[in-house]
Amino acid sequence: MKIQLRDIYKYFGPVRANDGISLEIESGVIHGLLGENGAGKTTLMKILSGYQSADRGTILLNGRPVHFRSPADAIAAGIGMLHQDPLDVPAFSALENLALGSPGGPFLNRARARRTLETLGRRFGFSLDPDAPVSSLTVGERQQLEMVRLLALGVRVIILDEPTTGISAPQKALLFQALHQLSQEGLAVIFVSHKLEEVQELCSRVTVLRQGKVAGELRAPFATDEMVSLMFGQALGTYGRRPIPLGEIILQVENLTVRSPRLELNGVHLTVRAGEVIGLAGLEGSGQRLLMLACAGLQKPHGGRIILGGQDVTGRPYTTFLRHGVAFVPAARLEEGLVPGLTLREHFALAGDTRGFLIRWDEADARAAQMIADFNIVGQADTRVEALSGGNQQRALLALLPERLRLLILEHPTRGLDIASSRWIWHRLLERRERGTAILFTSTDLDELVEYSDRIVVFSGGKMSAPLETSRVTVEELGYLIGGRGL
Amino acid sequence: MTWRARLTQIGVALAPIGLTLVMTMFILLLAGADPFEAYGNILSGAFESPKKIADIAVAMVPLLLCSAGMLVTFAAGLWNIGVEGQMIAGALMTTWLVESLTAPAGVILPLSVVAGLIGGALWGLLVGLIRTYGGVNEIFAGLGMNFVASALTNYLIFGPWRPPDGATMSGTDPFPPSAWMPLLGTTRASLVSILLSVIALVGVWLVLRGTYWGLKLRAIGRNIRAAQRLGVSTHRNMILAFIVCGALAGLAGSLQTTAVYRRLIPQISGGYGYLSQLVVLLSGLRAEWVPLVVFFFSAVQVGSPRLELRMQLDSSMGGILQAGIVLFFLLVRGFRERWRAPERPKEE
Amino acid sequence: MNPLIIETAKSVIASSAPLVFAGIGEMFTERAGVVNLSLDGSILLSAMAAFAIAFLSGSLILGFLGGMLVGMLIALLVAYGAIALKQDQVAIGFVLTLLCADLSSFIGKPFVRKPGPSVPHWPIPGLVNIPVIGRILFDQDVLVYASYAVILVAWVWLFYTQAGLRLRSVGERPEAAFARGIAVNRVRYLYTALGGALVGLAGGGYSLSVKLGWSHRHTAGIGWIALAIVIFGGWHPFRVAFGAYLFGVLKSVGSLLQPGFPNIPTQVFQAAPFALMLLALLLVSGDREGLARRLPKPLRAIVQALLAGRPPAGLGKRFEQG
Amino acid sequence: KKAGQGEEFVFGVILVGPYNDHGWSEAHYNAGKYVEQHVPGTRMVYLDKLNPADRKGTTLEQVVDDMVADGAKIIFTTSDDFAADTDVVAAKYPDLPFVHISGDHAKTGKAPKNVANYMGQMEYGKAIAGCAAALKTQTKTIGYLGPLVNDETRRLAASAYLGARYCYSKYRGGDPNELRFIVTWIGFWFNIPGVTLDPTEVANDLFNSGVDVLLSGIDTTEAIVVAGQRADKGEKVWAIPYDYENACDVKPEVCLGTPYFNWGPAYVRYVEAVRNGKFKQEWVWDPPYWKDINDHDKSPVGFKMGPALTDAEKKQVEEYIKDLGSGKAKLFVGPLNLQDGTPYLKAGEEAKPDQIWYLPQLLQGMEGASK
Ligand SMILES: Nc1ncnc2c1ncn2[C@@H]1O[C@H](COP(=O)(O)OP(=O)(O)OP(=O)(O)O)[C@@H](O)[C@H]1O
Ligand SMILES: Nc1ncnc2c1ncn2[C@@H]1O[C@H](COP(=O)(O)OP(=O)(O)OP(=O)(O)O)[C@@H](O)[C@H]1O
Ligand SMILES: [Mg+2]
Ligand SMILES: [Mg+2]
Repeated sequence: MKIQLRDIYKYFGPVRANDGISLEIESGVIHGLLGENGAGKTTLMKILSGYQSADRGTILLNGRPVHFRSPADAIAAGIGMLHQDPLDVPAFSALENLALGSPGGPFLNRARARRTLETLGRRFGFSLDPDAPVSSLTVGERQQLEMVRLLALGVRVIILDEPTTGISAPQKALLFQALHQLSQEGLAVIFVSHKLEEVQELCSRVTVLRQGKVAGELRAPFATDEMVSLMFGQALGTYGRRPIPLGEIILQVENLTVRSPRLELNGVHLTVRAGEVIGLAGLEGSGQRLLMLACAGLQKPHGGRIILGGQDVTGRPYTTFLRHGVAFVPAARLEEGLVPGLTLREHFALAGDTRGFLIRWDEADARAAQMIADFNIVGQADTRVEALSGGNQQRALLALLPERLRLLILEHPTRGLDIASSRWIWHRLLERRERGTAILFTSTDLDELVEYSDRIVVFSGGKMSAPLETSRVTVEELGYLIGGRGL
Repeated sequence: MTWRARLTQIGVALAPIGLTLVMTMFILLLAGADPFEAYGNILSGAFESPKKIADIAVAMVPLLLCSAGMLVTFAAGLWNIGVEGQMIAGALMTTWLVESLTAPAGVILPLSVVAGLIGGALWGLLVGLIRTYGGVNEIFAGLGMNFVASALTNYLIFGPWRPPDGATMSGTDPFPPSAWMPLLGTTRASLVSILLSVIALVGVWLVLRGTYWGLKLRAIGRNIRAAQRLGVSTHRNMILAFIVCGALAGLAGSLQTTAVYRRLIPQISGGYGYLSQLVVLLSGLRAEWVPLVVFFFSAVQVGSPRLELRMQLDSSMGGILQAGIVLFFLLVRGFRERWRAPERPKEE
Repeated sequence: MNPLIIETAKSVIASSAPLVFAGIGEMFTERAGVVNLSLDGSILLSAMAAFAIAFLSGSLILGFLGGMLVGMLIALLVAYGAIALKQDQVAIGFVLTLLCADLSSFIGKPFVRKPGPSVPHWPIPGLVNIPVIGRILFDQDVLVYASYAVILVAWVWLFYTQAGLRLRSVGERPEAAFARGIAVNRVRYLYTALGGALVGLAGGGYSLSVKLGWSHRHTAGIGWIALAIVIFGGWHPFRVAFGAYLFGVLKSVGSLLQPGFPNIPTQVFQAAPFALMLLALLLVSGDREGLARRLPKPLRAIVQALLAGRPPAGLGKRFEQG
Repeated sequence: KKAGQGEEFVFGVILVGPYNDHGWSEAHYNAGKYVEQHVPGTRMVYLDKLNPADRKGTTLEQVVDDMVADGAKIIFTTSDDFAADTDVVAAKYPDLPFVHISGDHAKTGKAPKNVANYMGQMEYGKAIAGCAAALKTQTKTIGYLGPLVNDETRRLAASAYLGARYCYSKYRGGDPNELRFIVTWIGFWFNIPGVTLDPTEVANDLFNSGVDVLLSGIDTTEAIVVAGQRADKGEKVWAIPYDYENACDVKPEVCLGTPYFNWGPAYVRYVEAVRNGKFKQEWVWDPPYWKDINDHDKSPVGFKMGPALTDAEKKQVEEYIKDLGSGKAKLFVGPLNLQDGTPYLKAGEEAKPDQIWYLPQLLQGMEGASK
């Protein structure tokens, strides 16, 4: 099957997400789609998969124009998409997810769904619990489930939108192997990413998007420099990391027990010093989030103690932790971090000193102006935060943090950001570190962990490793630990 | 272009009224009544004399107070249907004060206002606690507490506060004159009540516009988790919103006892709590529009018993007018947004 | 067995039938992600309409159909306002609650306290002779049997059919449902209408079977209880039905206990059912784990299963396709 | 007003419930109609449902203002609930006569001079109803669907109980102590959802408790509706509605009769008194016109026999009525104890009017709350 996209336009208000994109994709090929944040990759793929309609432009399948009004239309035409955040129903079991939307009689046929899951799962080496609720699966497993579902529906083109964020190294290997297998079976695979190595490893062709336009097309083997310059239009600067002496103890976790409905973290000990950066590695759902929430006062521990700057704050609420100079930056920006409907100015007013009765708008304005300049936020003081792009939202989130912090807890601080943005963000974070802020962060990107952490703690299934000195550990070793070996 | 835009604007503003009239006209014809005679009766019932206009002011007071309170809870994204109960609680607290304290008017009246505020605030606090710490949706928490409040009133009227010559549903014995809010001339309106309600509304408007607390409430209303991350004490502020709303509603209840009925009656809240939800909806959650809407609602309320007296029509027509206009307002607003939705720019 | 218990159980089952309809109807609506808050008004207006039509036409069937139509139209108005016009569905529902209540008073005036047709009693031959159970369950009228059927069908529909699976997905994650070819908003209209029809049936049930006839504010308050038991019932048909019966029991207990306790003020009994419903909601919504931890082990699982339940994740959320 | 057509005399009637409640309020509404028919040139203005649940914020004062504006020359306030308000409004309109039904402020001196109180001696109507119930009951259990608890409702419930005891022993030869008499109060004169118990529900619960004859003490028709519904299912149950003469029409098959008020003659008296300038303050507790308690032009209270009584039973009831009229049968006569056992009347002692009017508790032997 041959797919041609011709002159696709899609505007969101003033934003030109897709600005006349033309693209050709062939069967049996793994086609990379590369681009920085906001380049328009997801939009284009949503159009191809029928989830959104283009303002203008045509899609040709084997030379014939098609018009998709819904994803179901696209699937019927053989095109299926795996969204970055898998589009499944968390409350359903794996089987129900598989059965939902698949053809069949009036009654729910669980037996058939089970057979499908077993056959296709075996073919690709996936092992999924058919009866577990999807909400208890990892992101990687949910991707596998979605893939099985699409394949069972007989798609010939499969689109994967940033499939490697949030999955483990072994899962990634499994995924890549499956993708190779599919392309060998003659399917077209479109792989959306901004990770160069992955594209290099997997794809035989790549299209680079920039600001809604095609910046260029490359064939394997790809030269890294070339890809980077197509993506960003310029070479990237680097921000060095100066070693600094560690200060006094900021955070002391003693024999901590935290429970969530699905996981229990037991007997955790951890000491964090001023200026120290600690990376929390591990598959999502291995306990890092629980530890972070506990350290931020967002989750009441079931046992043990949390000592901040010498003071026992176990079981105190988040606001107390805030007062002690602890801040938590969640990964879900619009869900947990920012308030849709409020402007940047209002955010800065809220995040500043809210003592007193009347809002000091001049203060908020000044701060907003300064921070917008400082953090290169593309937006104005009276822009509502939901109108900002993901990267700018992340910048805003960081800009909103109090000036002086003792402990900054970050969940996936650069998830979904392009390299330039990530570097810049880390640059700002490390500045804080030099002023004595300790940093605790999670990431699924091992390179990021190794690059920025002083020490790394690895989590696996609720177990936690002793802190490892980063200087003495390699990415490979970490990969093993994360996979649960040696813990 | 501009005059045309203005014309549509006026059209959109008038459409709900027109549609409501069409609907009620239809219903009135169905009931075999002359619609224009009916509207005429409502109008004359509401405006024919200065006394009637004063009655409108009487009805406006609780509506203004409750609506002001609801603006606060709505800002925090809370649907405080418990306003009725909070009014009742204010009335109960005031009655308790009057029953247990003998003092000159200069002492007892200011205290009665405070008692109303406190009573309502406490009831609001209860709803807030059930909502935040009990996890029960505030609609049901409020509704449940409304039932509890009216049962409590009945108990008190038939129990401890029963008049010496036997309890009736007409309430306690009248308060001593020292606990009567002074009235304007021979009307039933009280200047103190009117002033208090105006102050409350203006105060709420200021708080929501220009204070940190108002901003916090709006943040909570739009994204509670993010507000929390930004350092807003969500539970505490939500409870506070309930308390403030409750206090204003309680004041309304208190004034119903001291300025209108001059005693405690069952159902002292008289449905004003529910009606004020409509007021706030029709004003689009904007304090500026509340007085106009309240005036309209109160006029309908004062005018519609006429329908019964003169035309033997059920005066629930008043309620139909009030709710109808809000319904059509919401629908027309939806239509306007739907048709005004800009076409996606094809090219620039 | 004590005849008082049997008779009371029988009454409770009969008088709860409309509440079962309304609760399950609203459960369907909410399972699709829409909240129809207008129940209190819808039940009143449909009760009035059902009675008026049955009274005028002499046909019970026409009466019920009329009531269901009214309930359906109101529900569709909520759905239209929420889906097509993008207004706050809680607001529209609330306004309709008040509007329909007043409409029922105004239009229903000529029908107040008129004796009219009623659903005939129809014991099921054979089954009615089963000891105890037969008397309680099968010595009833067709409407009550229909309520059993609605409970069962709702359960099978939700958990054992493709259509039920689609319905649940629309309420849980409309984006995912849409991606799988389900016309999310059409499903929402459909089940809001179905739910509304059941609510209308509840109204008819009151005026033509349980609280015969029509009077001013005949069923006021019931709609709120129906909304509460959907939450209490954790959006599960069996538990919703259980909630309806529980409320019936609470009401009976309130009046049965009164003569036995001459020293407790009667107002206590009058408010009890509503206050207890609030308490029940507190139980299911509050800190369930904390509660379970404090209970003896054998009770824990039972209580947790009884109290479990989570609103559909997409409840009240708007869905727009791109 | 209409100056050319001679004097039109307008009178106002304020009702607590719906004018068509087939109960208390409808009886008053009909009295107004009776005046319009029997006193030429009169016109009624009325407002119904004046209660806080139905009319948000409407006060009696506002209604009276409106009625005065319409030219009303006398106002009937027809609920116990209007007692205090009537006093207040009457003080505001000292020249306007008011008749407050069922109250006693004219007697106690609380009311201004322009307020009269009127009430019929429904005690007898209730006693006759109790008698009919006792003649019919198979389960020996009589239920009483009570409104709210006050002096009036207590004495009416007690009257029904006494009538039942009398007839049970006299005509059925039974020991009156084996009669059960259960009173459940709903909390108001009629159903207010969420505030009162639902009378439909209470009626069912009473029947479930073994009651087979249910007396209504409330303003509306639930007792007979529920009884009819249960009778349709084949149960042997009966009801006695209240207040309104034609209440049996709801379900004649189960109706043992209706004690009812006939306010028309009293209304006519007051209207004419005002016209003749002879209105004066008084407290009237009007006995039935014993020669024919169902004489619409003379008797303030009556008892209409229901189709469900057999001819033999009707005869017995008629005899009881005759005995009550002649004084052969006495209602409140000792020995009687109050519910908690306190002696109320010594053996053979007859209650004084005030003792009956202000009956402090239910009587011993009655089941149900006294307050
Ligand atoms: N529904 C929408 N409403 C408004 N703007 C949108 C919407 N969807 C995307 N955009 C904007 O369109 C642009 C392209 O977005 P898109 O999601 O396609 O980028 P992307 O290349 O996938 O970026 P990333 O790597 O961050 O996922 C961005 O500026 C984004 O903010
Ligand atoms: N991420 C989260 N997930 C679940 N619950 C949370 C989360 N964050 C906070 N909470 C809970 O939400 C509630 C509100 O927290 P917040 O600190 O804002 O409240 P507060 O107004 O300070 O009141 P409190 O006195 O309960 O602390 C608390 O019970 C807190 O434990
Ligand atoms: Mg993307
Ligand atoms: Mg706190």
